[in-house]
Amino acid sequence: MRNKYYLAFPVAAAIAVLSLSVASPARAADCELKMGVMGPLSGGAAAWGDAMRLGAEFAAAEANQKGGLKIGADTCHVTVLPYDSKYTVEGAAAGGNYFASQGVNFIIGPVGSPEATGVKPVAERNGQITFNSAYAKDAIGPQWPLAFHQVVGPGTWASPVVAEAKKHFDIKSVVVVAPNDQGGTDIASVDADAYRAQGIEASEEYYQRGTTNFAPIVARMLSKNPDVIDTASSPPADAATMAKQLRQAGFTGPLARLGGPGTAQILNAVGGMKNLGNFYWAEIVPIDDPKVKSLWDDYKKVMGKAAPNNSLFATSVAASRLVLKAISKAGTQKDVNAVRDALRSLPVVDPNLGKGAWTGKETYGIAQEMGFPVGMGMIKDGKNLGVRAIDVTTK
Amino acid sequence: MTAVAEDRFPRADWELRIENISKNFGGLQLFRDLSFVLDAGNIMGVIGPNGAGKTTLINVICGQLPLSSGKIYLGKRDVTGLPPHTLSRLGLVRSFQQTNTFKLATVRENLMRAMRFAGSGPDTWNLIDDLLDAYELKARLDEVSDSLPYGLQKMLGLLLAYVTKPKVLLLDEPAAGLEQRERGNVDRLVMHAQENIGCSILIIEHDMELIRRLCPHIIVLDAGNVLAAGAPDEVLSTRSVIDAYVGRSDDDD
Amino acid sequence: MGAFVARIGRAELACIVLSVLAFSVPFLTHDRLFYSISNQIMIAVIAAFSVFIMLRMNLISFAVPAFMAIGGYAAAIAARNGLTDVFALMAIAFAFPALVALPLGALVLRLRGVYFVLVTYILSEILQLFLFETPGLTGGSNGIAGIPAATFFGISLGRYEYVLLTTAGILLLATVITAATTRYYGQQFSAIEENEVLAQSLGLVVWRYKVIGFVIAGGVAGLGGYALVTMLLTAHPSSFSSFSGVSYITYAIVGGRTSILGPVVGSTILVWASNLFSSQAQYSQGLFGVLIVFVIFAAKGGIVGTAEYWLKRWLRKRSDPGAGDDLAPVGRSKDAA
Amino acid sequence: MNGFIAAGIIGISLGAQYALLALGFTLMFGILGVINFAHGAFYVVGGYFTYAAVSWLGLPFPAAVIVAVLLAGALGYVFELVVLEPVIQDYLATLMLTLGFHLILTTAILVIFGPESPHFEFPVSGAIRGEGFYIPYANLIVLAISALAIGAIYLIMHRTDFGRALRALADDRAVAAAQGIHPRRLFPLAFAVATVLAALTGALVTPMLALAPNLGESVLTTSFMIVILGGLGSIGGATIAAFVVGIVEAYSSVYLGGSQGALALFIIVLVILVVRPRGLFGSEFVGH
Repeated sequence: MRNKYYLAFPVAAAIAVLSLSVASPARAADCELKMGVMGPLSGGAAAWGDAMRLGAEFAAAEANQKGGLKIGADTCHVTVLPYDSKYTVEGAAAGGNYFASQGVNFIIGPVGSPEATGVKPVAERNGQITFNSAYAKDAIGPQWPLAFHQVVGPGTWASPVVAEAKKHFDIKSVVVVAPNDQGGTDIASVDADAYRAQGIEASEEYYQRGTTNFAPIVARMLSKNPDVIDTASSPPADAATMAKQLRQAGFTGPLARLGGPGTAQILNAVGGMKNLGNFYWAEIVPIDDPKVKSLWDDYKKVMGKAAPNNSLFATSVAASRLVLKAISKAGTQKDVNAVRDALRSLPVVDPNLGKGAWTGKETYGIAQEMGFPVGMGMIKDGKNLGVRAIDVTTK
Repeated sequence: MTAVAEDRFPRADWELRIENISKNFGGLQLFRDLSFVLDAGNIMGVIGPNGAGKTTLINVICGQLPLSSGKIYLGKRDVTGLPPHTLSRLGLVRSFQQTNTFKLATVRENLMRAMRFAGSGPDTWNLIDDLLDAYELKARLDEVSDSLPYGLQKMLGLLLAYVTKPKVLLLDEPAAGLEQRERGNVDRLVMHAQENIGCSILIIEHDMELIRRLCPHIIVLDAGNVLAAGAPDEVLSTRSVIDAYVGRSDDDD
Repeated sequence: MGAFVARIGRAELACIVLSVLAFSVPFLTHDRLFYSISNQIMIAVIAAFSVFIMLRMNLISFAVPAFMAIGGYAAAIAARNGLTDVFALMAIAFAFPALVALPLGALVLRLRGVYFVLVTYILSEILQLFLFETPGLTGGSNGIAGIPAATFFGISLGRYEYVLLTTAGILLLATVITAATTRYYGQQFSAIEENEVLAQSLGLVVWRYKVIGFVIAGGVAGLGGYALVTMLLTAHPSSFSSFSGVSYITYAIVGGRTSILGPVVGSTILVWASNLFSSQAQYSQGLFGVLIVFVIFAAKGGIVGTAEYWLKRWLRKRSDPGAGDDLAPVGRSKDAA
Repeated sequence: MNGFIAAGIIGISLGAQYALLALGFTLMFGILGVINFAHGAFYVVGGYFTYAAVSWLGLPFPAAVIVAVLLAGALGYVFELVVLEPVIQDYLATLMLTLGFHLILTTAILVIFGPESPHFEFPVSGAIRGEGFYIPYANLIVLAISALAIGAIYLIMHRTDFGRALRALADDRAVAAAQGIHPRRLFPLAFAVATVLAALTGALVTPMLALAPNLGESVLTTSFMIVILGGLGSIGGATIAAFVVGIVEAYSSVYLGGSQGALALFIIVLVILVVRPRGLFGSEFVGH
């Protein structure tokens, strides 16, 4: 079906006449539930897209192991369709339409802020539920009733995490540094506000995306001699380089990372716990929790290969499970609004992530954020204190 | 504007005056304090061994390369440092040694472009009509110039410069790469130009015979200096000139 | 009729017909993917036209995304401030980048072609930084979202079908402008392309035509930017990344720089292909690279140039066998104008 | 004040890296007339080859660098000989081909090594510390190597027949060919030399900073700015321009911040270009 389709395009588009291939959009044969998953599957952020994809595929496999998903009268086989939205606005917008033409109404993802910006209006127009993990200030909102959020945004967790950090470290001033694009500013500014809310003097520093040598930025940050430097949502490689160059430049204060993963890389870069000294970071999920840990083992059992080393995988699984549950509850995969209502009414519980709630009313103006406890990791005086769970669902 | 009236008596501003010009490339000096005059309506030959800076001379006269110092006059007018297109519009036009046509265009398009860019009217077709015949280009007007034999491409290149109806025409080795039998075509064009628009002509050439035939007056360049000047026969027999040529390889500079 | 065709040019006429046919897309199908891909293709064609205009003078411009951004943002800001008439927005999207291109071209086009290439590459980088540094005007890194739909004599063009019609309209305009420019200045452009030095020494004021081309190319790119913004309902910096300029150049060159059909064919095939690769995940870029190398390596003059060449050979062969070998490998369609 | 000195030192060490990087790029343009869009990719390749040689073959770092750089050079040689040579005269074609090669190389690395940047350390750590400034030893090593490379290239170009032949080709290919110099034999070598320089930069710099498949583009942009500034094809120009860019980048990002700093740098380059269209040291001979 799809191939016939694509073969039609060069000719078709060239003449902009496609009378031959006015093939009606794909309809699921017998009972099949197609779930879409989109994210960057190529390029620098590919690791995230893959985590998102594998999460959805795992949830689908789970459902199929139980003989399929009950939807109304019949039991359906769940298949997952990936799409590479390339971390761009266009990519995600095109993805939304691609899924529409494949009859896919439920999309896990996209991953990043530009993608969310691109897909939201399109998905709304196509009547598709999306479940993005972007940290954008408008990742979801009342004007997009079909857009859900699978991670707790910094607007929700930053304050409690900073409050916790303040208990362990002496923080009077902080510099928050991130790249000069949406992925950077949306988190760094929120982090900075959270610090200020805790009575900490915070300044923001934005570097040119693609910078490889941070020595000048480091010099600039140190000239403000802050107690803490927070690399927020800088890409892991950048954060690692900065950490290395900061320590090299003789900065001994705590490093922070509220908004992105990459602890392992930072440890490697600076050369182990000793040199890192003091460090605290936010995790999408409390990865040291045994229940959460077991998810990675379950994946290996079901899929027969190791799960991706990226905690977005966990939320992707949870989100996919919720969506499947909602479809089953609504008893239809055609009526998207019914599924949305079912989703809203479902309790936010997950065998691995535990109990949560629908959050986001305060931050985004709509309670469609899948609010599970987040994790906060800490390294103090060269000793790893592990990742503790921080409950954010009270908000 | 160069659509010059067909009067047989060249005006004063058809004279090219070079006043002690110098040209350096980085450290290397190609010529120093070079001066000469091409009288209105005359033909002058410039010869010299390779590396003597002959082509560079044309390049600076036509504004393709900046001068290091010195002045260039077209008649009374100081044209030093003007861009090539302005000089061309003033009537100072050159031909090129190689790749001297618009390769993908037909012969007709080539000539039409030259007339159009120079602003010489469509009546120019009549001017070159007999030349087109002589060169057997008439039949090939709609062939892509790149597909012409080298000899004809070369002549087309000369024609392009000619149809701009220049006051001063500079020919950069017009005979280079031509068979002996083809070289008469160059003579024909030069004569034609003399008779029909009476422009002044400067010829750079290695072919001494051709120089002898066409040029009543020549100058010899060596290492950027005028080695000798005068009528071809006496100049070419002077010792220094002969020395200058001994043991020099003979290809373009 | 024949004279009429010759006057406009076969390829040019074909392009205009194609962009008129583009209006039919929404009436042929309701398939979203087809909508989305034809929409992308139309935008790509416009952008590739902008590249093509400069290519006609042997200049490669990486600044296309920059001018697209200027046009797109200008239209978006105007729309946000209540100006929604589609024709007014098109005018703005064309005029603003053209105005920016004028002084810029006068400066940059004094330089040799290669410098022009590198400078235009840097221009698009500068624009990205400029967008980031002016959040008040351009929304900074978040861009401008929630742009009101344009209106056509008061009718809102919000529905996807109408968006496609709008894009088709923009495409038609861009095609006519490009065709007119490259035809009207055809002899000058070709002269510059084939032998700039000769053209200049014959009296052609080369830089003037380069600037004219650059200004119009800027305007055309601006139209493309507006089409892109219309499709996405958002003006976002990442839509105008400097590397996207590379794709547009690829479309134009792979399609073939010797005819205005080149950008059309190149954009169509490559945009379609990259959509195909998108579900092939992370190999997409690499396959793209292979495609570029192959076409440039195996088919000089791009797809159209090569097709034209073989067609001509074949016709020659038929008219009189034995002839047809003396054709230049890159044949340009030669209509007696 | 200390900040001022520190910034200066940072600028110089940036300059050293940029000089090494831009040298190959400017050579390639000066001699072959090729704008090499794959230059950044070769930088990345140099880094990954070295990484592989260290962590897979267990070679000591210096040996790994040599192996990696030679491999990259061979890759460049073959690429020029097989793909570029046939169309070497057409700068648009070569531009597109190198661009395509950039995409291919980048993807190949992504597929082979994955998107995550691997753990890759420069063997020498530590730094000289002074009153308000510090110089990592690694930077000094790069500075030294870059100085050596520049000197070596200069000698090759001016003291050896190979170099003279290359310069002849750069000045006028037709004349050089007429004098019995064979581009077909020399160009692949020249290309290889240029890729070796790019790969060497990558091999030395990525372990000091970070190694990732997508570094190529920003590296490319930097090279562009430097050669524009220095004048295409001019070795001395590129060297000086590299230090100018490094120092300007350092001061502008220290005093204006990363984003505005970059903007300032770009604009300075543009202004200089408008004032001196051929760049600071562009010669009239080189370039096509």
